[in-house]
Amino acid sequence: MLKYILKKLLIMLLTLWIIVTLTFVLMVTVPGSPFNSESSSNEIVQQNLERHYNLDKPLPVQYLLYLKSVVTLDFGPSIKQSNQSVNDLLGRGFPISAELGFFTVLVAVISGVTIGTLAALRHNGIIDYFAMTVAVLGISIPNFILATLLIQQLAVNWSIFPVATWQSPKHMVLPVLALATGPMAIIARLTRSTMLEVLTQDYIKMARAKGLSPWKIIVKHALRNALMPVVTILGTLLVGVMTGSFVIEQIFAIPGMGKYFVESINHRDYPVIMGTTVFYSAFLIIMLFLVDIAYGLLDPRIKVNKKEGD
Amino acid sequence: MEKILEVKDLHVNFKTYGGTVQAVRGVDFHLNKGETLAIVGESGCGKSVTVNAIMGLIPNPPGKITRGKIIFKGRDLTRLKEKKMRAIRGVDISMIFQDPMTALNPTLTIGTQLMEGLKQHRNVSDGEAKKRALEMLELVGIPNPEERLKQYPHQFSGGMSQRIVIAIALICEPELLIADEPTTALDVTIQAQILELFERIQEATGVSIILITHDLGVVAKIADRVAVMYAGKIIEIGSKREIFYNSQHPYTKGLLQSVPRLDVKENLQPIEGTPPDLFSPPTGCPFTPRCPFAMEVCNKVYPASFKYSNTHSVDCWLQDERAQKLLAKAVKN
Amino acid sequence: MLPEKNPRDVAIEEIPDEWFTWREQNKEEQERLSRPSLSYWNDAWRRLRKNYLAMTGLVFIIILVLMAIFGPILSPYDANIGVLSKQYQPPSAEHWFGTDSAGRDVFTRTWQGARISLFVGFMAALIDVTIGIIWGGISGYKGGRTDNVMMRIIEVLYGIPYLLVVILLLVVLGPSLLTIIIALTVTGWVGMARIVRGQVMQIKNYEYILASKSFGTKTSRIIRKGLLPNTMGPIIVQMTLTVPSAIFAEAFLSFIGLGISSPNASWGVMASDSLGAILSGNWWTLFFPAFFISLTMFAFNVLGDGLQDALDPKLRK
Amino acid sequence: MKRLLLFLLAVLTVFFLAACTANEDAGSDPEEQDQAEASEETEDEPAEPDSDEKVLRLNIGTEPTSFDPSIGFNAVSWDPLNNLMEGLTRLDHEHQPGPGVAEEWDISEDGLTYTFYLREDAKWSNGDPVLASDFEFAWKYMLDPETASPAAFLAYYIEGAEEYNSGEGSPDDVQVTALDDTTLEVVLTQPTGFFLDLLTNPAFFPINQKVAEENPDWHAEADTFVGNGPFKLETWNHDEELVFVKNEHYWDADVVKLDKVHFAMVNDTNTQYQMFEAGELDTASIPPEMSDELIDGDNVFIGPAGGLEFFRFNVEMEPFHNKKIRQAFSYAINRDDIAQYVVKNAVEPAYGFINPGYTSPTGEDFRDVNGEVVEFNPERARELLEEGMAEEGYDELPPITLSYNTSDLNKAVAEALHGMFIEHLDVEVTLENLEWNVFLEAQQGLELQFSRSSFINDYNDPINFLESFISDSYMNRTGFSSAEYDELIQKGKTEVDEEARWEYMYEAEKMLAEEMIATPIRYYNTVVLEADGVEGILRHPVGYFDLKYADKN
Amino acid sequence: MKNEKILEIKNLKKHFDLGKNQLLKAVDGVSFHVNRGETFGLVGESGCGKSTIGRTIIRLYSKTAGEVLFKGEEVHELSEKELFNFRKKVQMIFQDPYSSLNPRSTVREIISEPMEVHELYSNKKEQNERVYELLEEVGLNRDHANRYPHEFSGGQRQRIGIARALALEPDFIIADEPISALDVSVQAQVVNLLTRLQEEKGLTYLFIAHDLSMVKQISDRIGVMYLGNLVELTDSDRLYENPLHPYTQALLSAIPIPDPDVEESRERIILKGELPSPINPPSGCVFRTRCPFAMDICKQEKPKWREIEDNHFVACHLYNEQLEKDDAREPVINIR
Repeated sequence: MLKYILKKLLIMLLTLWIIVTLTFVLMVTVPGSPFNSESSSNEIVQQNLERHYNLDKPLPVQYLLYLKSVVTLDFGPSIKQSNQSVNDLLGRGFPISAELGFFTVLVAVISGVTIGTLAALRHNGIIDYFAMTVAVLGISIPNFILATLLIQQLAVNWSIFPVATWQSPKHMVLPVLALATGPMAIIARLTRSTMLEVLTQDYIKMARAKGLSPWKIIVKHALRNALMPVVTILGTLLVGVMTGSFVIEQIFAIPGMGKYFVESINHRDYPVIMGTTVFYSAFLIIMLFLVDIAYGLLDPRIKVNKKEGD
Repeated sequence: MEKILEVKDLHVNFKTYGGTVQAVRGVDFHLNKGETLAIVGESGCGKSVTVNAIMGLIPNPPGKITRGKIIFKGRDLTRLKEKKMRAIRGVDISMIFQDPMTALNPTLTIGTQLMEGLKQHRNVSDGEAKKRALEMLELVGIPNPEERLKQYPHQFSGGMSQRIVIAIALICEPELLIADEPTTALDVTIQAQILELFERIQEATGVSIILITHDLGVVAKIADRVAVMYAGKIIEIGSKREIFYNSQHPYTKGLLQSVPRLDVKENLQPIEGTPPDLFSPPTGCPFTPRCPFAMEVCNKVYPASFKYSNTHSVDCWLQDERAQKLLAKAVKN
Repeated sequence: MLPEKNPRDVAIEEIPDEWFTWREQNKEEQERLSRPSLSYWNDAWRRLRKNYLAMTGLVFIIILVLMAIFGPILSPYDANIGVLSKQYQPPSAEHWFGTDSAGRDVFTRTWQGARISLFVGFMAALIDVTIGIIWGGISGYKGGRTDNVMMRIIEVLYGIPYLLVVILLLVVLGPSLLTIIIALTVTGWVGMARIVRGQVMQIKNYEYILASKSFGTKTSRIIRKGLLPNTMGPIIVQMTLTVPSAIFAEAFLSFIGLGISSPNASWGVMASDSLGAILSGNWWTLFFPAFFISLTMFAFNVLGDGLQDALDPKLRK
Repeated sequence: MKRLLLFLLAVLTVFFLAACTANEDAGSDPEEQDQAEASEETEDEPAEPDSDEKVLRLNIGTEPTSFDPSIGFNAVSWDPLNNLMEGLTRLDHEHQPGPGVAEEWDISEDGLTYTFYLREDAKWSNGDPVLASDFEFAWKYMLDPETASPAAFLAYYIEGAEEYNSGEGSPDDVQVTALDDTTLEVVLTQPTGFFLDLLTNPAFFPINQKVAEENPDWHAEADTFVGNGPFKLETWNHDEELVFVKNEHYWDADVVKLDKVHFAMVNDTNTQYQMFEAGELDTASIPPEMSDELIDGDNVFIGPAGGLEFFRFNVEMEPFHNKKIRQAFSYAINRDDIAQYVVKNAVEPAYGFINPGYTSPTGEDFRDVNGEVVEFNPERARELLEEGMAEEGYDELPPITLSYNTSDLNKAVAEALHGMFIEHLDVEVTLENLEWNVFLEAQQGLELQFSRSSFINDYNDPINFLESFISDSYMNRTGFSSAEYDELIQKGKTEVDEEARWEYMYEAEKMLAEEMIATPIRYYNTVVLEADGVEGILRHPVGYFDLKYADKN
Repeated sequence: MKNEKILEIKNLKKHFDLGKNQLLKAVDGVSFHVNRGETFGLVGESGCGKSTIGRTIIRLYSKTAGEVLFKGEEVHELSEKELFNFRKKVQMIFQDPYSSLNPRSTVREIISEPMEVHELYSNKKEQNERVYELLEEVGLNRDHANRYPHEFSGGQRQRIGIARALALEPDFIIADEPISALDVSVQAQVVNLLTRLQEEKGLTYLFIAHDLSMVKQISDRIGVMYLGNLVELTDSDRLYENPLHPYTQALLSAIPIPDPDVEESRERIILKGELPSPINPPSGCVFRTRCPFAMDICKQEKPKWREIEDNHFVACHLYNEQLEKDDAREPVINIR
């Protein structure tokens, strides 16, 4: 187990390093400078700025400095918002994005699993058709359209929820809903198909042969096994949710990390781009890793050192 | 002798992509208290479907019991509500499956799986349940039961798993145990262990057993009576000796002759051809195309059931007087 | 020996005596195959055809593709040129889908957009499949150390948040049809490679592959005849899911301003440009592109589901 | 099949529901509201007892870059800063520089020396008096090359400023001197008529020297921020919200009616409008698609914004090195259509470079005097193109790329132009959108052939714009270089006789149009939806919005 | 003729490296030979390595140690070309009739594949004729050629597999559990077919199976395997009449005989415990953990492969003459 974790950890670091380097390479190749402002023409000022942000150094040095900032987790000040450090931005934005992500995944998993299970239990029945219609619908509508629709209907026309911003639980409903619909649909479909498969397994038959109630069979025997594949996609799902939140955060004016990422790219705010990218990737990679471990813990059959594909 | 179970004219259909499969097409038999009835037949002949129907475990859809009665202790199981049926499953009738490795839920400890049936049906405390579970494990011959309770199925070998499955089936002391090919997935040396266990258990508990198998050796060893199934029907049923030494149906005879014996070296006489598929079962005797004694009538009308003795009956036109004459003539020539 | 009972309605006595004559044993009858002969693809197609939902999806896809090809030709208008004074006209006989903010014909533009969106989708899927099959095939077939190294690379790529890279790449390369496709496939093939590898690993141990090997078949023939045809099922299913997700991702990129360059527009660009229609009531400007994105997603997803069922070897009996 | 029908039904319902309801609401709102708005209400009736606080909820789109007056060089920072702080002068209701912290001032005869007399009761929000030395400190801080202030160039009119900022001079040589606590003397390099205007820019706001020396990051958070304006900063949830409260230490605090101002940071046009509709914001901008329905409503504020959208030709690149071809393109642009159908929101099409609103010494508007210097004339355009092509010997025009910085509106304008060039010139231009920073760098590097530009006036004088096209200007970006033009501008800056100076400027604009260095599209304006009861928000054509007199009932 | 050794295996070892320092000793030192024209049966329970031997002989796996001599030539040292020719002479029949036929190919394609690989026929027509001939030879008809494997029953598929194996007219066929997946009534069909073909074509079979009763019916000689080792080898009749190794004895006794009277009168040795893992096999004699007669020496020393009587080999310390002399043959009660 320990060896496995170490190995995974190594891969994680490698992935991270590649992302870090890739980001750096992309950044230096990207056209445009962070200091371009229509009015500043002064060479000295320009130079001062570049010196301040170490942009006057040769590229390898910049790269090393950048690696150092990654290792020390100190990305320095933002160029655009000069009195804010990247760490400040991350410290503010991440908890909000994480909150949004967490609720989204929570809603998506709970509703997705419920819908998927119901559909599987009423295979080819009305509930199944209805649930799967909802599911296909969920993955069919781009979330930026859904978000705007939700605001118009539920916030503007019916005044049930506030339009935007991130203040109270009530504010969270619409963005979470907009963001969770897609993942929910995916989970519902996945749960349904694995559930259908699990339900044909011998141990389910065995449980029925014991005279257990359907409820017990579903909850105790079927669900847990049916959820295994759901667990495996949780990592990827989270990645999807977090990146999907770029759009949702903009529409709902949520001050999360996604917003910083998109804005920093537009502004060529190097420290912020690198900071957000590295932090983002690190977070997601760690989540993938944790999902991996969780899966190993959940399924007693999987000794985590088991060779893949054997 | 007390009849514990009676199956009458059972029909089961399955709807599939290709059409409707008539998996069981009118099966009659009964089971006496304390005896072991073996149902033998080739794969796809409907023997598993029959016992699943008894357990009320036919998945619906696609399967459906279209006709017939299953009378267990005076009640027709086919008419019972699911809830009532649940009270019978695991308590009065238990079942053992072919592959012990898939019959156990991989994510639950065997302790949980052992005790849950008991907890469901009997009002017992956790301590009592555990005590009973330990007893059962000991009964089926699992060493270190205390430790084993906490382990997961993948930590057990096939033979051990099958013992656990047996323990689970017996924990509520059922009157009827249905064993669906319980040793097919096991090696012979392990099979021998399990068969011995069956004998011991029957002796200890007096449970009636329906044993499904295709291994005539196993039948010879532990069955009291034998039912031979072919294409969704029981074509011959009788006591073990009647079937092995005085079989009347050409299929049964063929089967016995095609099986190699360890103790004698002889030429095997296979049954030629392939069993019919049950999408469109023939109207006549399904064995007709493969039967060396087929007559025109066989292809046209399904044979009547002839009672050969009190315990022995057979579905074959050869039993008809007219066929007997024909046979006699053939022998003369 | 009296019959106990007669299961048939025919009484034994009624059966004519002449039926009691020997019947010739027939080899043909013994080896009779009652099923019709069908190849795997025939069989899958037959099963797919019975799945009305999937067939509807397929029909929609065909219609969409046909309309993408012929739609713009059907219309007298140019997709990119409009008459400003005729902006925001609701659907009418003249403009079937109305006109947009620049007075362009939404019908023409929708099908012009279909070309782009579908092209992005199909190209992304095609590239994914190509790289995926090669990478996954080699990794799975070779096994051992090669597989190990190739899988580690995949694992590393898998960890890279895909949209992050896509966005960075697009910013660097500048949005164009080509770069969008490159960006979408740069890590997109990983999923396909994994599937192919899994399939190949499984199938290469099947006895028919061993059989081929045992009589000296060359590796290339084994891969071509033995492995690939048998991995196609899941690959096709995966493809049907890649196409819509690429179209979706392109729409997403359009929203954050990284769509293809103006005045050309994909559905995604059209939809994100017209989001204000939800407020203003010029519903047709948003509805048509959004509807066709959704329809495409729907069609491919149900077709994918249907294919999954139809191509699943487990269901073959 | 059942599933499919359900699906289609659901999609259709959702869309139609949304679309229809949106339509109704949007269409009917303005009409319903107009009667309700009675301006008298505000004066007569005291504030209702249950709403004893007057809270205005505004949206500034994004997080201000910085509240350090020297650093926050953009509108998002200026708008809030203008209400948190005050410079020596402040724009009044007539958009003219009036007294701010300076109660009065003297200007020397030669127009070079300004002496400002600060009011005694000018206080910082922490109670400290605002001292002349705070201004000296602030300005020298801005000019310090280490500060790297993007606004520093604005102060180059001050003697010694440019040298210090370029790293060649010393702070002591900058001619800003606090003579005593309330007197500040500034010496300019040349007479600058608009210097008082210039001082209203937040870059010239004072900094509380005591606070700033103690904590260089005083401006970063609400609890350390010290201002001297009508409001003080109560909370600053970065990227989320700003809350201002009335500053009781402000010298003119009696005039300030609002108790609180909330600034949301919503960057999505649709969302902020939806928030306005839902009553979560008191003002909003109009999404372009809604313009036709909303623009005539009574709750819409429309005012000039002192700016121009135009397109630059790169005279160093084919085919725009040819004047006639440049002119042809300009003649092919239907500016009326762009204003009416593309940009909407009641913008004025631009037939000149200088927006209306500059009053000449003779009392006339600059625009009226100089008339329309460009026009839409498709026939003329075609002729000119043919002539130009003949001159260059083209059979076919070299490929032309029109570049713009990424934005929905810019894209819409570019698409409209694309259509017009096809229609009137039969030329298909390629459109290219670039990220702002990339765009700017490319434009400055003369890498773009035909590119969008905008100009927002920094101060109230036509020379501000015209100056852009002198040979070595950082703002030129066309490759255009003309000694004649340079001379005109030089005279337009230094001529002491105002009437003569204006003549030079008229001349310069005509020359720009004749040479067709750039072609104007439209003038900027400000269009804001205001909720019932919101009034008194001061929006200057050039400058930053002022909540000092704002009120909400 | 009968005693010509067509195949000779000497001390063959095949170990699989599972990584992480785990070695699966699937075959661990096995020696036997097969005479031309005979049927050699190889039996043992699942996981004993019998299939691995088959696959190693035909070089689907490369050997770890030992020799595989086919007609005197070391198979694992053949050049590419020689190997190609060798593969023409040795064919395999596989266990699972469902997975041993490519589901995407027609029966014709399946049977003709080896012919195409070895370019036996220049034109399609001849090749097709040969396919029909083979189909008829295994009791199917030519109409079946255009059908797909999934349309056939298990027994029919296995016959297609046999037809494929016959396509190259081999001398030697390795039948790897050809009947264990089939129904009882069908098993005999396939076995009879194999016997008939052997008689007609003079084939040599290596018949691998776990079902001793069937192996005994058709084999001339039988080798019994346990956990990667051959424990006993002799004529099939002698194996039943006089099994020497305790494992063989237990195995024979565990197989139920389809005759109630015989069954009732039989005495039975029931082995305790389960098969140990081949990854970490017991030291010494691999059977000692379940052997009712295990002795101290069994733990320490691997028993030698010895010919106890003519043509009767066994690997067991019970038959160690050295020990017999030392009077150490006293069985120790197995505690497990």
